[in-house]
Amino acid sequence: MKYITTVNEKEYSIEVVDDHHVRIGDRLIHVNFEPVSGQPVFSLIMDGKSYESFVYAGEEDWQVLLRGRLFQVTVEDEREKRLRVAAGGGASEGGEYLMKAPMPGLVVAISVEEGQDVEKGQVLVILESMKMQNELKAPRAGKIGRIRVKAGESVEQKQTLLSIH
Amino acid sequence: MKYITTVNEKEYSIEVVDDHHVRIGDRLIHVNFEPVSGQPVFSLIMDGKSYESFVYAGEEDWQVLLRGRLFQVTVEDEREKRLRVAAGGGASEGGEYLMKAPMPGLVVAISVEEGQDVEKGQVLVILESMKMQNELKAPRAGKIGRIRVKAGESVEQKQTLLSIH
Amino acid sequence: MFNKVLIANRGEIAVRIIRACRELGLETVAVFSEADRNALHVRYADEAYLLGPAPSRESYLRADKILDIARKSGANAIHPGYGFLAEREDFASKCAELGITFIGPKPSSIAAMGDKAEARATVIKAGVPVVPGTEDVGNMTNDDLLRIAPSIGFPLLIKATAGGGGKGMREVRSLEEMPTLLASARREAESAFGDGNVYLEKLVEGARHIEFQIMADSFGNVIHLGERECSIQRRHQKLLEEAPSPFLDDELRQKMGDVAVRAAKSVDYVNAGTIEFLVDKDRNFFFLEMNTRLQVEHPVTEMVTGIDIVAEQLRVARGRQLSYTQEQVQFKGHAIECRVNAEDPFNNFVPSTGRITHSLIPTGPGVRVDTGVYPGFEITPFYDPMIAKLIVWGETRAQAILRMRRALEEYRIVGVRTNIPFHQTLMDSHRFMGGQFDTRFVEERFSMDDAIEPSEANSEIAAILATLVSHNETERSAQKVRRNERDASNWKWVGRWERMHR
Amino acid sequence: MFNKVLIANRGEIAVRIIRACRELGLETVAVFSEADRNALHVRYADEAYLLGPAPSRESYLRADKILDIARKSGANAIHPGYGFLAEREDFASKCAELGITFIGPKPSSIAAMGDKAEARATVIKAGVPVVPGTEDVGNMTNDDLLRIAPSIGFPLLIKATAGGGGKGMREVRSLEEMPTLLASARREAESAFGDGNVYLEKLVEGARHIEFQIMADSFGNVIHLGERECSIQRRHQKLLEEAPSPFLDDELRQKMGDVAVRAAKSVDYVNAGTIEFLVDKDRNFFFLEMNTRLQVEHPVTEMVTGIDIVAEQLRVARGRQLSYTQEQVQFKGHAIECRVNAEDPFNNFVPSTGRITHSLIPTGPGVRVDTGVYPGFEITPFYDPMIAKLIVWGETRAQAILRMRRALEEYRIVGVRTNIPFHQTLMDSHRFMGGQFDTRFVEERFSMDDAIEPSEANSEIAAILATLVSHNETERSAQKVRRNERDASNWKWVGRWERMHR
Repeated sequence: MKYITTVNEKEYSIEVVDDHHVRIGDRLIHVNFEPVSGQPVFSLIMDGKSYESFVYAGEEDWQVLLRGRLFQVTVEDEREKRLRVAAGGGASEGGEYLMKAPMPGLVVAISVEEGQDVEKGQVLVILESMKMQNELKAPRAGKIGRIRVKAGESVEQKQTLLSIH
Repeated sequence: MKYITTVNEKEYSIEVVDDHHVRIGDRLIHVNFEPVSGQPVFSLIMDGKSYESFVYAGEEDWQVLLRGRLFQVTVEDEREKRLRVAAGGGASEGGEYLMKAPMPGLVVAISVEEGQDVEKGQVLVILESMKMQNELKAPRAGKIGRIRVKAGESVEQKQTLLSIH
Repeated sequence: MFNKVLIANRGEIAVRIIRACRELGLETVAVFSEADRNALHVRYADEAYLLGPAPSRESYLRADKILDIARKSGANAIHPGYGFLAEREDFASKCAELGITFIGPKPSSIAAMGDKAEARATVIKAGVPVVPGTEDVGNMTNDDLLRIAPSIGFPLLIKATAGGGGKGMREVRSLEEMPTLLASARREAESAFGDGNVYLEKLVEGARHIEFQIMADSFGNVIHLGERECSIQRRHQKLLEEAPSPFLDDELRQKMGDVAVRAAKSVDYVNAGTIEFLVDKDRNFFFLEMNTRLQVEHPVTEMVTGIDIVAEQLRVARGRQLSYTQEQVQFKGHAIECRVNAEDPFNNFVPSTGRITHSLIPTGPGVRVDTGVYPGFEITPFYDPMIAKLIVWGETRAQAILRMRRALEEYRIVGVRTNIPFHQTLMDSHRFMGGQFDTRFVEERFSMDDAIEPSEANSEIAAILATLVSHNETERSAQKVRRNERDASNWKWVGRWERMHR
Repeated sequence: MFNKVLIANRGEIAVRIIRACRELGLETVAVFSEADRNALHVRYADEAYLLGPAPSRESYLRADKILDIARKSGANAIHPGYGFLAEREDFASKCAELGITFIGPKPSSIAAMGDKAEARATVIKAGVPVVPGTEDVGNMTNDDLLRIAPSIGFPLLIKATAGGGGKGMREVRSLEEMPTLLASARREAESAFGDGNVYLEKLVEGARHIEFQIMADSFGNVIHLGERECSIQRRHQKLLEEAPSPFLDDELRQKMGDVAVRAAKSVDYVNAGTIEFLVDKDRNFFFLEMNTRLQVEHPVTEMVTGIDIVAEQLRVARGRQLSYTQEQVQFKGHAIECRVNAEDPFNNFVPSTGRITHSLIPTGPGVRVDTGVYPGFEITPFYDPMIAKLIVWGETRAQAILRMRRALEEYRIVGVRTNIPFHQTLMDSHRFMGGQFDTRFVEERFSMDDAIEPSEANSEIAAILATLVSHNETERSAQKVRRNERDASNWKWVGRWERMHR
């Protein structure tokens, strides 16, 4: 199977040849790849070098934590890549943005009202978690849509708090 | 549910009243009992005292490892107890004894032959495991039945090595 | 003399105290919230009692329930750890009334030092230099504070009177932004300490945070165990501490140590405490506050002195003399502590919660880990995000950094994100290696991206790793589909059966 | 000067050496058998190469393959750890031929000390007292040995010439039983070392096993780092070591230390080594053998001296002088090491294999764990059963024992049985606490049953625990049956369908 893998805008053409070989560009490399203890931790021995890494599935990409550095990696097979290029490649920038709670916690305050115009970086919600107050800021300018939580309410991780149009 | 539980020939009458109470003899005790991390390790808070213990299922009993001491415990409900008492209680002493490998390893030597009379404590098999040679001895006197392995052979844990009649 | 100690705390510090008690043959009583039934401190203690629901205010801050449990269990001493009730004069007094030994200073010392404004006044009298700021005792209104602020000068700090750990602290650059910041500081202080009072202090720029560990017994002996360098902070939260400070020489150490001892004596201090100083670029030092309790970062002092501070706390609380004179305190080598927090350093340090599914703790020579978590334990949003302290010792600072590097690389915690990569990046930073940093370093002159440019080779390896994981995942789900097809055969069979019988 | 080290070993010692290399900035190359693909030393090293199938003879004993890998990877030094190739003169010579630094003594020293009979002859010349025994060099036939035995006198010991760790050792009480024991000793020695040669030694009764750690550089400097007490043994396998020995006073320590240095000098020793002595009740001491390598129990010496022995090995091998003179070696406090073996102390110490499903490592002040295993790792029957070393330090022996007790109680390893309960029982034994033991203590005067009688209360708790587990198990399987009933509903539905269409 052939993949186009992208790290920091650099593309790698990687073919998984069999269980113990990958071809990257035109180099054929011996790999010995094992998950550790059934966790999202992987041990890779490649041409004798030993690496260990966390590999997490993100929503659209993979997060690879290697030697203290985080790499955002997208992996597409050739068909996926063609489809995306044909579609024009643009992720929708304009539509509605749903602000979700990044962690479970207690809504301490909501600093905006429905219909209010906000600027990028403006504080919208204060969420208390682990005894720290966290300011959730607008990722872009827009108008506040529906606010779905009240101050004093407990929220779960990923629960939608409000929307920005 | 009521149980007769035996430790070192001492019998305890224990009733599991509900999730948080047991009655032992005529004392009603508050218990808070939790497995730890899905392992055969259990945390018990009983009348405020905190205990932690390994509890392993043996073939006929439970092995409880508590503060460095091992307790062999049998637990029977009242029906089981009546049945066992009715049956005369005697575990078969006379029949065939199957010597099984206590661990995986390599059979280094078999010191007896089929049909040979052996005494209790006589070395029957030498099994090498973890670079140690382990002598497996006759648990009682008898005559060697079939020998099912050969020197030089690798065996799995609990694999039958030979029988004594 | 007490023989059973109730530990009014949770997490790593509760475990730390239980260990010290056990090593001295003292019985231990744990208390726990509903979220902590399976916490390590509950598992390790001789006794354990439920306090109440998860929120601290309904559990670990419930002094009444804790004192009830002490009475019920026969605990005749209470160790408060840090945070929660550790610096509450009323709690220490209540213990005294009930004949329970509070393992810490006298209530009067807590009161004197706990109110930061009063503390300043007290040590000034003892000739200890302080940072300029509000000299008045607590309860100042916003109007008072806004009026006084210009005379102190900007930038300044709003600090919680009952505070500690950066909670309820705000930096103010101008009078205009002050009202909003006052409100949020009071709100945070109220939530963290149940006390919304604040005061003002001049912000010493380019300063280092250096603190001295104090030990005192009830015979009037007061010694210090040297300093800790705590300038590596983010949002006024310490992230890394080391001993000794790379900034002090023996002369300044002795001078500051003497002042620290004097400050402690000014409030008749007993037991362990910490005098925090700010030290400016020109080596002027100012008293900041005294923490009248065991400090999170006490292990770095233990590593360089060989003194078990918690054991010494227990001995002193039992009425013994200090085991050491000032001359007997010897320093050897260098120690560093990294606070491992459940927070994502690649996503603005947002707290991370969840169940720990796996962990691998670095071990070996010169490495110590103090933690209260283990695989299977759930990190909840109710408490502090610090889940472990990784402490190393080396013969020199350079060796300690190298050892910390290898220990951080070995450490695996799976299930929550941690700030371990932050510490790894810090260890690679030339300014940190050179000891050139102040309390603003992390926020202003450090970034997760800038330490060492990710090499081309590493990014290729990341690409290969992600590709292999993605490939295996696709293969596995393909197999699942095939298995489901087989599972669906019952229904196919039903279909066939139907046709057969039609 | 080398910069890349191949570690020709596995398990905790390979991990220990990798750590030391990393802390000195040296690159590391691991080798592994098919059973060890996921072992910690493979995960922690910079590079890793497969040696072959699981049995040692096809992997870790394959000197040829290891040297190939050194060449291929560019490793210009090899650390052999202990066991496997550590005391093979031919391997050390081969390294020298290939220009690879062997991190250990010269081949000639290994040869002189490795052949136990030659070693005796050598040290006798240097005026070192030895245990009476066969003076002749190896290759003695059974007939020779049977002839000589009576002149040494019974009881005596058969020992493997290439030996170590009690393998190939047998105790002989009479001439009659000697032929059988000779055969089994030779068989075990052949299997463990590839060399079936044995020799005889008088059995010193009531003796203690006390050894001295030696460090020597290539400039002729030889020092000792004090002694280790290793009398707690079972079947000639050490189970627990401590430093210092409760049996020595300063005078005897200095005398034995001097003799140990002299013994090392007699073979021009370089790098780390250990001189083992037997000490009888009257404090006479006899040279037993020299281990020309890093010792399993080196951490107790590290804990009391603060010296990192493996780092010092690496420095000396890089041609540096020793970092310490004899006068600079200072001893502080007391350290104890318990070897944690995968074996069942309640079932005649039979080895236990299986996958480790969970572990909780004791941590905190003064505790160190050296291990190569982790949850998810499989303990196979191919290698030594030692899976971890638990080491503690205390200011006094009593404090170290108390600390060891709490650490043992905290330690959880699930998936294999371990001898932790043995160590717990030992820590409770009055003879151990009193320091009153010799090498026969564990086998002859200690039992898992006799330390402290299990209290009535504990046996009631065990009864309740077993009852609750059994009850919950029964409940759960009842629920499973009910769930299966629901799962069967598809088939009920098929039946209904059939009836409907009939």
